[in-house]
Order: sequence, then structure tokens, then C-alpha cells
Amino acid sequence: MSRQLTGRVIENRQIGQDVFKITVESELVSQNALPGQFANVRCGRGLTPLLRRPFSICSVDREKGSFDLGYQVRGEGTRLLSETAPGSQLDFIAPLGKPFSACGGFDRIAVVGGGIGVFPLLFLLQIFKCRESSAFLGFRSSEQAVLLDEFSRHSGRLVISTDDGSLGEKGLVTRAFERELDKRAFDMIYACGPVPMLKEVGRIADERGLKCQVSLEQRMGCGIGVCYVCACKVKRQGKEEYLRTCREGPVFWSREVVWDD
Amino acid sequence: MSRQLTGRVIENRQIGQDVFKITVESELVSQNALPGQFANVRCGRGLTPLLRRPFSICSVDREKGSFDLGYQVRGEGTRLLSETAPGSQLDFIAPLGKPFSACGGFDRIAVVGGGIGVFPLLFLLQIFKCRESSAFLGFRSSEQAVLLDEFSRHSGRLVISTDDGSLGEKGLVTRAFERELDKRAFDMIYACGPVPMLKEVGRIADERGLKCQVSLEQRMGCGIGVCYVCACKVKRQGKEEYLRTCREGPVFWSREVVWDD
Amino acid sequence: MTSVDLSVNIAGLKLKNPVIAASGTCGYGRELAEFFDLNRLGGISVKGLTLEPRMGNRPPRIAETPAGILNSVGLQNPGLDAFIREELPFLRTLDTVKIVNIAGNTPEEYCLLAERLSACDIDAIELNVSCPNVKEGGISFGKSPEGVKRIVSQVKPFCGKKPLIVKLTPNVTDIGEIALAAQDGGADAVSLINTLLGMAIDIYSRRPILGNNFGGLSGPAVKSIAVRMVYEVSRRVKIPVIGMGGIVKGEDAIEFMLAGASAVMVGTGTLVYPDACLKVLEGIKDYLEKTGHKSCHDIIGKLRLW
Amino acid sequence: MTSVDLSVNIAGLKLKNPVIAASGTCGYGRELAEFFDLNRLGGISVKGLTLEPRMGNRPPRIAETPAGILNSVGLQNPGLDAFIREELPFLRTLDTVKIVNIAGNTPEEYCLLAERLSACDIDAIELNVSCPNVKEGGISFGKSPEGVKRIVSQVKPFCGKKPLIVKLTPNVTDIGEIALAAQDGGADAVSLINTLLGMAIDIYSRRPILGNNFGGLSGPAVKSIAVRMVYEVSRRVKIPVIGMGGIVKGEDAIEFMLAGASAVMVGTGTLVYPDACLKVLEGIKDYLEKTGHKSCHDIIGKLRLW
Ligand SMILES: Cc1cc2nc3c(=O)[nH]c(=O)nc-3n(C[C@H](O)[C@H](O)[C@H](O)COP(=O)(O)OP(=O)(O)OC[C@H]3O[C@@H](n4cnc5c(N)ncnc54)[C@H](O)[C@@H]3O)c2cc1C
Ligand SMILES: Cc1cc2nc3c(=O)[nH]c(=O)nc-3n(C[C@H](O)[C@H](O)[C@H](O)COP(=O)(O)OP(=O)(O)OC[C@H]3O[C@@H](n4cnc5c(N)ncnc54)[C@H](O)[C@@H]3O)c2cc1C
Ligand SMILES: Cc1cc2nc3c(=O)[nH]c(=O)nc-3n(C[C@H](O)[C@H](O)[C@H](O)COP(=O)(O)O)c2cc1C
Ligand SMILES: Cc1cc2nc3c(=O)[nH]c(=O)nc-3n(C[C@H](O)[C@H](O)[C@H](O)COP(=O)(O)O)c2cc1C
Ligand code: FES
Ligand code: FES
Repeated sequence: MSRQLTGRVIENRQIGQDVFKITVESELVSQNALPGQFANVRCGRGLTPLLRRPFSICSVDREKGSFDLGYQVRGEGTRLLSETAPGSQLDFIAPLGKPFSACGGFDRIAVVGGGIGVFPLLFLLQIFKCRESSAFLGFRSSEQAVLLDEFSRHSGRLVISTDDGSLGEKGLVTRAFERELDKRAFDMIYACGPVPMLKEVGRIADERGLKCQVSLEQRMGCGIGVCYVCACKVKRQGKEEYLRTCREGPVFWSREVVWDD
Repeated sequence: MSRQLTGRVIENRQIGQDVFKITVESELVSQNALPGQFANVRCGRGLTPLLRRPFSICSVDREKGSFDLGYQVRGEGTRLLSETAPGSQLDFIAPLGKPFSACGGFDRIAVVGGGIGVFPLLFLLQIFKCRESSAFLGFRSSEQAVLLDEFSRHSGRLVISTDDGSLGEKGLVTRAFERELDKRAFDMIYACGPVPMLKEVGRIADERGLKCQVSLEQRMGCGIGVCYVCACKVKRQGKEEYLRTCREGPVFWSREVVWDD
Repeated sequence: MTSVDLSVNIAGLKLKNPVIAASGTCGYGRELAEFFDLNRLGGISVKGLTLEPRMGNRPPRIAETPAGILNSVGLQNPGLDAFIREELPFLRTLDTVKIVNIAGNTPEEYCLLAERLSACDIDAIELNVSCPNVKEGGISFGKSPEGVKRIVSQVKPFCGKKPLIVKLTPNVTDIGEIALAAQDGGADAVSLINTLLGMAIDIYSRRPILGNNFGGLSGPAVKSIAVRMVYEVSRRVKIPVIGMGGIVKGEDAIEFMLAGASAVMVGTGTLVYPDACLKVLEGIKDYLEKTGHKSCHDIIGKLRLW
Repeated sequence: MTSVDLSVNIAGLKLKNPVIAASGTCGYGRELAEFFDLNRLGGISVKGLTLEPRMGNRPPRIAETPAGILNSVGLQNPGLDAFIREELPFLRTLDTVKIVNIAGNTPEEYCLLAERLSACDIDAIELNVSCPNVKEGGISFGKSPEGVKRIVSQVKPFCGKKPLIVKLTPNVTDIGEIALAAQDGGADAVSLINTLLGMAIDIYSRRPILGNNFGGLSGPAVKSIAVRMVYEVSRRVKIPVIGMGGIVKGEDAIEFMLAGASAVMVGTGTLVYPDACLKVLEGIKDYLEKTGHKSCHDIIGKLRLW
């Protein structure tokens, strides 16, 4: 059960170009959050920006009783968040949303992440214990590439792609992923990143009959399921309907998602 | 001429219960500001609060090139101002408004201040050189009494009153002022504080045919004279009209002010 | 134990206190119940209901604006039958006033909804003739006095003993006249304001941000408009007025009450703080205590103009 | 030197750029001239003018609201004669489009003002039929299509060769219809929005904050409403539309231009930053350069709905 919480900011530092990581004290979140879930954070104190901002939980430290969020500075909300000083109190609601389906039965998993979509995947790799895990991460360029040490620590195989070739291989992460699929078998794919990437990962997985979950973004109001603004179109039993990204998502089975809404 | 400026905050500290003094670097203001003028300060960075907040200039340091504002925390704007860290940039327009009439011809002046109304009077005492000056200051209680050292340094005679008698004499500052008037002659009275106090000072001065200027507060929009929201009713040549507190004021001749608007 | 009597009466309903969760911002209650005890509320007005299920509008359905939001949900809801089957059983367990907000394509649909709901275990019906986001949201009825009077007088007989609250749109020239028409049509109370029609544009794609192009503005940005309208309406009608629009704290609610609202609803506030209703309630209580009042009735409509 | 052509044409007037200082927030220009070179503006619309001097309303005349302000100045101005005598000489020295905003008690007053001004060295007349703060602010004419058409057609013949811009109130059910009426009456352009009627209450004194009880809401809080109205109006009329309401930066202005505004006015923004108009202008230029456009005309009305 999620709660309206406040927690002390332990650290808030830049880890890449425009990218920050904030560490926040919370016994409750560190003990209960699952990969794929998010925190809905009040980034300022006044009436502008009014709404909270959703960020995927990027890792937890159960001993210290804290969790991390990774975020890119985009607009006013994230700018204010980046200015939040260690020691101050962060106002957030967490953990929210449906987590990634656990790898209980999965032996070999692949995670495919693009840009800020890598954050929930790190948490997943930390928590989901399975025989073999591969991480395929794509960034615009080396300056945006973050948390590589952590990813290499928590995954069996790490493949990096950048759009400009400044790190790893040049090109889309989906290409690296697809090539690897021809060599190696996976039981389960987890993906998070920009929609075109997710759509492509979904297509690749579907073609091969692989299970695949994607974590989606949608503009949110409440984050807790009361306002119905965060609609994601899914098709179940032939019927299309709008589900709440904050409640029935943000993790969906890729084959259910109606991409071209 | 006033300018839209930014200046580094040198110091910002609490000097009384809810009362702060902020010191800001500005060559232009320190050289040009006159007593009675004010600065219109942007207290936050976002859209709430939207408007600037006016504060009287409390003193200048021409050598260091800085000026002080004294302020009481009342609402959102002053709260944000009180949180402004030394080293950061303050966004303000100054010097604004019509100053107190200089004491060129005045030998003996009295200043009468109540609460946050004392601030511009300190600046006046610092700058206006005259034979004899007396300061009558009223506060709610000793915790609100601020800048007493500075006032005693810059005035020949300092009389303090508090509502609760916790400092100086108990009662209204106007009573102490009126009593002193019976003993001593003044050429010019300057007053700033709550309206009932100003009205009473004006009455006392008028009865004795003394010249008296008061500095008034009014809710402001622009502070520079373009929006006409800061109306103060004055009577000149038998005709009542609304003048702009920010431009034709904030200093007015007490006998011109129509108090019961 | 508080010595302040927070209860208010609206059209025969007794509310424990004047704070009601506004329609469309509290779902059907379940999710909010994870955050606080709903029984502490004066009432809850559930998500706009239509006869048939509705998918709602294309996303994005929300855009942030200075001190406000635009929404274009478009009355996504499971329809009357599913509501009765899936949501009502939970709502029935609550000890708070339960209001069902309804919208229709035609007068017949409104009447059918009212008829079915009047037989349910709910406390009042809120007639939404003001949703700016769907053609079928009743807005076609809600913008003229004639339209409002007609629809209200048609629906009223189907409400049985349930009070009928009519929810008004602010997108009109004279809301007092519209409120009067609602009263003439038989409304037991009016609630206002619904959202103001707005638009936000993504200047790089040159497209509206909202998938539905337009949306309804709510939140603190609209408060002063809403307070003015509540004042205007409460001078014009005899029936109780429920005020809303930008309430996020107790002080905001007091403004509405002084302007003439017998109760208030909290909408957008809940999106920011799930327990916003409770904060508002605490604030009202504090104000009454601080100013030495014994009951909400001491302040309702007590604004004195200059 | 910029390669972007910022000039726009409105009703026969050539503006250097689309940014105009809005009426009531730039006085008669003098004070702003202390902060920047007014000749950099596309235009300036001076403080609302009446035939006779007006004292204006009782203070307080301003209340701050979330991301906005309420004002109730009430058209304080020295009257036509004093304007011509004291203010016009300064205005004449400016190399920017000079618009005079007029308000009257009766059609005759509007006509007289127009007649006298049409003989002055100004560029256009802005007919204020939308001031919410005084009974005489023309609002009685401005709220119905018939009223607007009548007053516009009465005043137009007195404007001589000066273009007549009609300033519309947002406090109406259908602003498109009102704009159409202005066009039918002979308006050369419309400007919108004026302020939205609002009220703020001091909950401790239980009195309105404003001495005039009600005031007009402006600033970022109203932007999304204004953009929507500009869109609606620009689809309905053939004459140019001047957009305003909450513009504080270039991006805001671009929203209005995409929605159909040929030029924009900056009001409340100037109260916060005296040089807000220039900031808006820079922002427009930056946007055009960044998106590879050569002229403002490439973006005016180029919004594509979903
Ligand atoms: C479930 C979920 C998980 C997310 N996890 C992360 C994460 O781990 N790290 C990270 O950097 N970002 C994440 N995002 C995106 C993040 O929420 C946005 O970048 C952020 O809201 C932008 O706020 P802003 O004020 O800086 O930008 P602005 O553009 O000024 O925001 C304006 C409005 O748009 C909304 N908005 C803008 N971009 C997005 C977006 N992509 N998704 C949803 N709403 C958006 C904002 O919430 C706000 O309401 C996630 C989004 C969702 C929905
Ligand atoms: C010419 C002038 C000089 C002033 N000098 C000083 C000074 O030296 N020290 C000091 O502490 N205060 C001074 N004030 C008062 C000061 O401007 C207000 O206390 C301050 O604006 C309150 O802002 P807030 O956001 O904290 O309060 P809020 O109450 O939240 O402000 C809400 C709105 O009301 C306005 N407002 C509230 N109180 C006043 C007031 N008394 N006068 C004008 N507007 C007000 C604010 O500007 C704002 O628009 C002066 C005011 C004027 C007009
Ligand atoms: C996301 C959202 C959904 C809404 N849905 C409805 C609805 O279904 N029926 C209705 O009458 N009002 C609906 N409203 C309007 C609110 O009930 C309320 O009238 C409005 O938001 C103003 O109040 P606020 O500023 O407190 O939000 C909705 C508002 C929002 C923000
Ligand atoms: C203090 C003030 C005075 C105004 N006076 C006038 C006026 O005299 N005539 C007029 O047509 N509009 C007047 N307006 C309205 C503005 O010109 C503009 O239409 C409105 O404020 C919306 O734009 P904004 O949000 O940029 O301020 C005034 C607005 C303010 C804030
Ligand atoms: S964001 Fe409110 S329901 Fe999902
Ligand atoms: S505050 Fe704008 S004219 Fe004085």
C-alpha cells in the first residue's frame, strides 16, 4: 500500500549531462517497493508547478532504509528537484503502480532500456534473481550514459549503444538487442524507454513469441488512480479500453498495448 | 532613475521576532537612493507569488556599495525572501518613489516610527544632517524592537514605547511624541508606520502647525507608476484626487492625505 | 473533542461537515480510502456516470497550466450497470453522504439514470450539465437558462426522494440567471463551478497538448472566478449553493462559505494531496475556533461588501 | 542584424513586430520609457481614456491570486482634453504604433472620443467594451452580440481613417459570436481577452480585498482560457485578431500566434518585469530562428488540431 510520505534527502547529485540521482530516506519504500513502481514527487513547494512528477524507483537500499530516483532535468519540475538540497524533506507518494512481473519462473531475462528508461531496469536487475540476465542500454551519447557500473555489476552481460557512437556500438539499442536474440534464448523481456523503442522491442519479442513487458509514460494527474487522466489504450479479448497508467500500469504486457493511439 | 537590477545578497539575517534584514550589493542604489524610497523585490522565482514586494530602503553603505532592507515575515513573499541565501542574486527595481523632503532648512527634526515603519526612518537619520534629531519608535513588544543601536547612534534622542511595556514606556508612541512636543520645538516631523499612528501624528503636527511628512503603504502592482492600482487619496487646492503611492508617494505631506478613504 | 459544530444541511441532507470530494477527482472512493478514512468526509461525489460505458477521450488528457490544470478525461466510466454492480457495494459501506454525478446524451438518458439511481442506496444526484469535454456532457443543456430549466424539470420527477443538485458551468455570461433557471426547474441545490474551457499548445509540434484539443481548467488559478460566481449565485437563488474551484486549503473554503456556499467540494487539490479534503476540513475547523465561532452557519454568506 | 522578418500587418497598420504593450499596464508610456526604448515595441495601447476625467475606484485596487492578479482600477484617467494636452506630445515622439483605448458611458461619448481622436496623431482606436470594473466601462454593450454590433457600427463612422480595434470581454458564453458581431459592425480588428471577473475575500475582516468588491483577473492564470478564445474567434472572423491574457514570455506569445493571433499584447507581465514586452519579443525571435522560420506569418494560425 502506497502512502503520502516525506523523507529526508540523503544525496542529490548529477550523474550525467542533465541527469541526476536523488537518494531519499524511507523505510517503507525501501522495504516494499518493487521494480517498475514509481514515486510521485512534489518538486516545488508553491502552486507552480502544481502537480507532482512521477519517477520510477531506480534502486533501494534496504539496510539504510533509502531509495534512489534517477531523473533528467527537462522542465520546471525536474529543475526544482535538481536544486533540492541534501538534508531537506522530500514530499512524495510511493510506491505506486503495478510492478514488473517477477522472474520467478524465468531463467534468462533481458532488459532493454533507452535514456531515462534505464532507471527502473536497474532496480529490476538488483532484485530479480535469475540464472542469466542481459542488459541492453541505449543512450543519445556517452554524456547521457549513466549508472554503467551499477548495470554491469547487476547484469550478466551489458551491451551499450549510443546514437552517435561515442560509447559502445553506434545505432539503436533495438538493433543490438535483436542481433543478440538470434544468438541467445530469453524467457522474458523487460523494456523501458521512448515509445518508438518500446514498440520495436514489442514487435521483436512478439515475432519470436517471447514474453515482454514494457513500462510506459503518460502525463499524470494524481498518480494514485482517482483522476483517470493517464489513459493507456490496451486491447484485451479483442476489446480496446483505456487503462490507468498509474494504477493498472505503468507496466503492461507489450502485446496488449495499442501503440498507435 | 530607477532600474531593473540584480544584486548579490551579502547577508540576510533575523534581527527580531519575524523581522529580518537583508543586505544587497548595488552600486547604483547605494549611490542614488534617498530616504523614503523603496525597492520592489521579486521574492520568489516562479509564478506564485507573481508580484514584486515593496520594501523601504533602510540604509545604504556607500563605501561597500550595498543597501539594506528590513522586513517582517507576513505571507508567502516575505517568507520566501527570508529563505534567500547569501550569495544568491536578488531581483529588484530601485530606487523607487518620492523621497522624504530633505532637511536642508530644518534644524530640529523628529522621526516617529511604528513597527516595520521604522526602517526608512533609520536611513533618513543616517543621511539628513541637521542640528538636532529625536526618534520616537513604537513596537508591539521588546521582541519586535529592532535596530535600536543603529537608531541611538544616528539620533540625538531616542524614545521607545511598547504596547505591552516590555521595553521603554508602555503605550502608544504617539503619546510619548506628543508629550515631548510640549517640551521641545521641532521644524519637521517624519513618520512611518500603521495608518492610525500616522493619522494621529498628522493630527498632532497639524494642531501645532508643524510640517509633517508620512510614508504610506498601499497594495502595489508595478511599483513604477504604470498600473495605477496603488491609489492614495489626497486633497490639493480643495480637490480630492487619487495619486500613485509608488510614484507621487510613498511620502506625502500629512495635511494633504485624506485619511478616511 | 471539538466544540465547533461543523455539520451543515443541504436540501434535506445532513452532512457531518461541509467538505465533499468533487466529482472526477476521487474515482469511486476506493483508491482514496487507501489514504484516509472516507467516513471523515462530509460527502463524496463520485466520477461522472453515464448510462452506457464510455471509453473517454484520447490521451494526453491533462496539461499543467500556471497554478492549474486542464483536463479532458471525457467522462470515462463503466456505465450505470457496472457502477451499481461493482462500485456501489463499496460506497454503501461508507458513513458519508454519497452523491452520484450523472451525464447524458439526451434528456431521456438523464431521466433513466435518475430513475435507476433514485432506487439505489445513495443520498443525492448531481446533474452534470457542464462537462466541457464531451458533446454529450450536458453542456448543450447547461449554457442557456431555458436549456437548464427544461432538463432539470424533466429529470426532477425521476429522482424520487433524492435531492437533485445541478452542477453549473462557468462558461456563461450570467451564471446567476442559469442558477435561477435550475431553481425554477426544481433543483434542490446547485454546485459550481465546473471547469473553464481552455487550451494549451505544444509550440514545437504546433498541436494542442491535449488529445481532445480543448480541456477544462481547474485548480487555484480559477478560484477568484469561482468565488465571484458563488457570490452572484447565492444572492440570486434560495436553494443551497455548493462551492468549488481551486480549493486547496481551509482558507480557500472559508472564502467560498463567506461568499454564500453551504458546503464546498475539493477537486484538483486531491490530485496533489490525496488527503486534501481533510486538510481543508482541518483548516475550516481551525478558522472557526480561532475566530470564536460555534458553527459553520455563523459564516455562510456572511461576506459584507464595501 | 536578424534575418527573421518580425513585422506584421493589422488592419492596414504595419507593426515592426507583433508585441504591443496592453492598455492599463503601461500608463501613457513615459514611465516605461525609463526602462527601455519604447521604439522597439510593435505598438503601445495607452491607458483607457474617457471623455471626462475619472478618479477611479476606491483602493485597494489590486489583489494577488495564484499566478494572477485581480485589479479594480476603474479607468482612472485625466480625460480626453488633458490626454491630448499632456500625454499626446510625448507619444507623438515615439516611432511605434500608438493605440488609444477608449471607454464611455453612452454611445455618444464613444463617438465623441473617436471623432476627436481620429483627428489626432495616433494610429488606431481600441474600443473598450469590456472593462469589468466600472458600469461605464462599456461592459453593458460588450456582453451581447446585438450590443456590440450596435456600438461598433455607431462609433466606426467617427473613426475617420483610423482602424477600429474592438476589445472583447471573456465573460461571455460564446465569444466567437461576439467577435462576429464586432466584425459585422465594422471593426477592423478585435483584441482579446480583457479580464475575467473575480473576487477575493479577506477571511478575517469578511470583506472583499478590493475596495470595489470585484475585480478583473489577468496574468498567467488565465492564459489557457485566452488561447482557447483566440482560437475560437480567429476561426470565426476574417479580421485580424490581437491576442492577450497571461503572456509573460515568448513561448506564451507563440501559443497565441499559432492559435490565430496576428499580434499580441502584454499586460500583467509588465507589472512584474517592466521590460516584459522586450523579453516576449526576444522569445518570439528565438523561436522563429530555432524553428527555421523567416517571418511571423509562417506561424500565425498554424495550429493543427488533432
Ligand atoms: C510512470 C513514470 C515514470 C517515470 N520515470 C522517470 C524516471 O525514472 N526518470 C525521469 O527522468 N523521468 C521519468 N518520467 C518522466 C518524468 O515524469 C517527466 O520527465 C517529468 O514529469 C517532467 O517534469 P518537468 O516539470 O521537468 O517537465 P515539464 O515538461 O515542464 O512538465 C510539464 C508537465 O508535463 C508532464 N510531463 C512531461 N514529460 C512527461 C513524461 N515524459 N511523462 C509523463 N509526464 C510528463 C509533467 O509531469 C508535467 O505535468 C516518468 C514518467 C512516468 C509517467
Ligand atoms: C512603499 C512601501 C514600503 C514598505 N516597506 C516595508 C518595509 O520596509 N518593511 C516591511 O516589512 N514591509 C514593508 N512594506 C510592506 C510589505 O510590502 C508587505 O509586508 C509585503 O508586501 C507582504 O508580502 P507577503 O507576500 O509576505 O504577504 P501577503 O499578505 O501574502 O501579500 C499578499 C499581497 O498583499 C500585498 N500586501 C500585503 N501587505 C501589504 C502592505 N502592508 N503594503 C502593501 N502591500 C501589501 C503584497 O504585496 C501582496 O501583493 C512596505 C509597503 C509599501 C507599499
Ligand atoms: C480530472 C477531472 C475530472 C473531472 N470530472 C468531472 C465529472 O466527471 N463530473 C463533474 O461534474 N465534474 C468533473 N470535474 C470538475 C470538478 O468536479 C470541479 O468542478 C472542478 O475541477 C473545479 O474544482 P477544483 O478546482 O477544485 O478542481 C472534473 C475535474 C477534473 C480535474
Ligand atoms: C491594472 C490593469 C489595468 C487595466 N486597464 C485596462 C484598460 O484601461 N482598458 C482595457 O481595455 N484593458 C485594461 N486592462 C486589461 C489588459 O489590457 C488585458 O486585457 C488583461 O490584463 C489581460 O492581459 P494580461 O494577462 O497580459 O494582463 C487592464 C489590466 C490591468 C491588469
Ligand atoms: S494519474 Fe490520476 S488516475 Fe492515473
Ligand atoms: S503600483 Fe503601479 S502605479 Fe503604483
